[in-house]
Amino acid sequence: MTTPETLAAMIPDGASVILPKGEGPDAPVALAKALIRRGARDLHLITLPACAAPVSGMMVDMLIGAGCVARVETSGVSLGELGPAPAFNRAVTSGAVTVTDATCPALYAAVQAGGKSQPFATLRGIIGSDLERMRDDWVVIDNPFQPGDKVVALKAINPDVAMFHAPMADREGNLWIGRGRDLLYAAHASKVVLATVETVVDTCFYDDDALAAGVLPAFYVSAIAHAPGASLPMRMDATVDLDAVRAYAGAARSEAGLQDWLAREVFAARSAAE
Amino acid sequence: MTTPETLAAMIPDGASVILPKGEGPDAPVALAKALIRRGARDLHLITLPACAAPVSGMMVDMLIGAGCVARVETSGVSLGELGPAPAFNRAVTSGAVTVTDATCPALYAAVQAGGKSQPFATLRGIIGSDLERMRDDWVVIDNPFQPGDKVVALKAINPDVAMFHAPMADREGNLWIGRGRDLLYAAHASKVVLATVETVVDTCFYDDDALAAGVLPAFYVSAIAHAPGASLPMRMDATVDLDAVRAYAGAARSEAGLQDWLAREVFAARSAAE
Amino acid sequence: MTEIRDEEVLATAIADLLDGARHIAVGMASPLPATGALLARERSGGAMQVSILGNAKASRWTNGGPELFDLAGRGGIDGFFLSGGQIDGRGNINLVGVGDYPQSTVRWSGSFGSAYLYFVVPRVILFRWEHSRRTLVEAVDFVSAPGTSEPGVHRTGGPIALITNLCLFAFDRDRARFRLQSVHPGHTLDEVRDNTAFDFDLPETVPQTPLPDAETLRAIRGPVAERVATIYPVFARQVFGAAIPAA
Amino acid sequence: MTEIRDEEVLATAIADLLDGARHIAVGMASPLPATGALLARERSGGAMQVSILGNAKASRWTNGGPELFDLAGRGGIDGFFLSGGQIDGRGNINLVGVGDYPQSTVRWSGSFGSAYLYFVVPRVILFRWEHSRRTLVEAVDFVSAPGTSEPGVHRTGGPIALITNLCLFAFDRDRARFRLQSVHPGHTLDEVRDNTAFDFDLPETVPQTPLPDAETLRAIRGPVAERVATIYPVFARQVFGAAIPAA
Repeated sequence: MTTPETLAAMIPDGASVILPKGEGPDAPVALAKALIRRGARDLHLITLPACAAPVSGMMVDMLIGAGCVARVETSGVSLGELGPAPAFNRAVTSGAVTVTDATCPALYAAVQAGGKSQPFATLRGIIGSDLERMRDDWVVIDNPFQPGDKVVALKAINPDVAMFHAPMADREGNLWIGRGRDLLYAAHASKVVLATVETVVDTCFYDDDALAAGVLPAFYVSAIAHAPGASLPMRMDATVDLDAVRAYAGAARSEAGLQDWLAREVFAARSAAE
Repeated sequence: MTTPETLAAMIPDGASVILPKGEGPDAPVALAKALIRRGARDLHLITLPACAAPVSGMMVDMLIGAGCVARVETSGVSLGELGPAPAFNRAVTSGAVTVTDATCPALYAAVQAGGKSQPFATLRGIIGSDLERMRDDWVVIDNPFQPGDKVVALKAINPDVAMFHAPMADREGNLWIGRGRDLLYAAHASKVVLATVETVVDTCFYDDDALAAGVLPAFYVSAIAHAPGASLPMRMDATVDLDAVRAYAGAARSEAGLQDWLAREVFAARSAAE
Repeated sequence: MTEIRDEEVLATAIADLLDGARHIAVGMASPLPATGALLARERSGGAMQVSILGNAKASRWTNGGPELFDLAGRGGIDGFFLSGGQIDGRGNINLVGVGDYPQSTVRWSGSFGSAYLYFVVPRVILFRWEHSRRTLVEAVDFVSAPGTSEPGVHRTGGPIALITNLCLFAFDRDRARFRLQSVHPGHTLDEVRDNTAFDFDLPETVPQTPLPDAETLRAIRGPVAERVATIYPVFARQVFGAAIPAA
Repeated sequence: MTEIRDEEVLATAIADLLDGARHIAVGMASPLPATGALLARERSGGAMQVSILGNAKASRWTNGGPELFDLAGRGGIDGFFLSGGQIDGRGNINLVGVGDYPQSTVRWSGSFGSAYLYFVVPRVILFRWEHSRRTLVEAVDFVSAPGTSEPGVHRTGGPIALITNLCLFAFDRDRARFRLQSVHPGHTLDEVRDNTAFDFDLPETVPQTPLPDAETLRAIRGPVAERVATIYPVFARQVFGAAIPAA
């Protein structure tokens, strides 16, 4: 067990980092803040498949606003019901960040192919969209069993790092993720897997058949930080402190406001806690 | 909720039927016996990926011995530690049953492609084996992102029927399968999903986050029979009455012995129970 | 009976379009489509499955995010809703941005699952509340997902209708064109014409979008409102007001 | 110290071959390979992961049967064991049958995961107790999995050794040939020659397979035997006898 700061130090500049979609309390907000504090640069974010919930979108947006990000591969970034992600939209329209637009099932398929170490996945759909026209890592091929039947081959994705927040770790370092199996797909595909956890229990999940079904085994996990509240402003019951996200959204509407917010909520908050 | 007999009536002659590997108590033995009693013919069995545990192997073997099977696609059929599957081996060497030899990850990949409704899956390995040479539903293609890099394309598998035994159903017809996720892959790929269950509970699995992680949702399941002991001679704690399997293996060494066994253990046993 | 609200008319139109479906999925933050889908479910006597994405309690997935797409690919999702920052007369939708991609002048959040679900879900309902020449354009700036496909492209799904705050269009897949089906109460054909930048077909007479009958209203304001309130409490209080107990 | 059993010699040889591995998988019904792997784990101070397939309690998979293969494909499984009804001098294995496929005169159970794991697991140990001209053949009748591959075929794994009741062979991938590495105590080079139908390389002098040292024996008969007994009770009682409490 370690701290978010130590996890952040394990993510080099330029790394590709896959992030969960944040429908449940899996967005690693505290770790993102530690990355900002350590001054990470040129990250290539991959959202699995989108960060378009208020908290996951805010996490991506603050990383972009802090200048940590060179590229985002995504099916969608927004603050969900609270509207657009201000720094993301600014950075994309200015060209400061390159966006590689995807569609959800293509990201899932490419990450699942990565987890299987197959060179590519195939997918129906997509053909005739501008998404397909813009990418050279998606190509249309023939179904070898039915010539003339077109299918899209998607190059596999193997991120350098998967990072997320999980509800529990046990004494052996297994993570309980429940129905949140996107975390498992991200972990299977990634070279390094870093997790913050809400709780650490002194048992072994495999001793309980019900818990065992929702486990990501320890041998996939590179390092764990026990960091309660690391997905805030999303709470562990999946409710969100929307006022905190609204405060971020308001501040982030201007570049100056965003920098103030980072100084206050990321840099000063940490100093105060120390 | 219905009975194994009713489930067996839902499986037409000639159907392709996918079976679980039986490492846990998931082999639908009672349903296989009901199929034998209804005189099923020309079934195309697909093992996911093998039936090579004592009970799952015995189940496949008795279906073959009873003349229900035309074809078996498999990575392995045996009685596990109790040795070869007698009727399977006889039927294959005589040509009475056609065997389509596979390898475990290829069956998984093809069934997972079926569950995703993609036309084919790709897999490394296999190239240069006689398995690959013997099959026209596996073809070697080029990785479109690296010409000269060969990969095997495997035609997707969508069985007509998935059948298995599960520990529990809830009042909404959701099945709890725990870590037995092969059942989920089989169900996702199949047109009809038939399950016997050990227990029926009057709750909803989704009300408990731990249980929810191990559920196959009701909307994949066509029909359920409440049939305690339907995976015997494997018990729900995954122990096996090996004497029962040994008795089968001994009888099945000869065609006559096998027919006696079927008369006694499949046909008469049912009449006695009625 | 109190005055019938626009939302109730639209939910009824949506439910009509979903009649007979087995499984409907509704995207995140789509309270009005969800209301329509839950009304259709109520009418089915609960037989219809409605999966609200992004809400663990209102969905039954146990195989992660891919499961929706896998099931849809197999024909297991009968209905879905899509929207667009721009929608054009050929049914193409744009969820990415305005201007020259990738450096759009206006950027939206992204294409989400549209480039797949539009191909494989038989009844996709396009839902765009704001009916204007800015949203209903002649040709989208970026095709997140095309309305129709060339022969040889696997396509078992696509748009069946477009619902706005003014009217309901039906989509003709063979001709890749919208046809005005009805205008909502309180609005006119001229309004629709003035605010639509694409060309569309017209019936000889343009009917009004039907009002929900008494039974439908009872369902909407009763069990449907109650269910909607557990998922979209703010929306529910806005639309159904005092009928909904505070959370 | 009591007499050293053949199984203990072989388990030690196996553990030596697995030294430094992170994750070993052992197939179903393989008690002796499992003993060797668990000895290697004991020597690693528990750092090595050993997954016994077909035994839910001795494995940690949570993504079903594909997970082993997925992990192996990524280089995450360092060692595995394969056998064969026939094994030939080029390292090809046959798990399918004798004679003209598909109508074999003798049929075995099938190829299981061999046609994949042989390609991607760096240290595959071939284990075949019966050392005879029937099992170690010149050329297999059916290639379940080839010992080596042509250039252009993705191959990060393959055989490193073949262990029988008589001896230990090392496999030379570049030359696709076995080389005799040692003969087990109580057996001779002539015995090996007489019972092997394929040609193999010989060192100038053929050493005896080393006996386990005292520390290794203590590990085997202590914690390893205890763990083996929970998975293979019959085998454990046979080999370790009274040391193992009845289940």
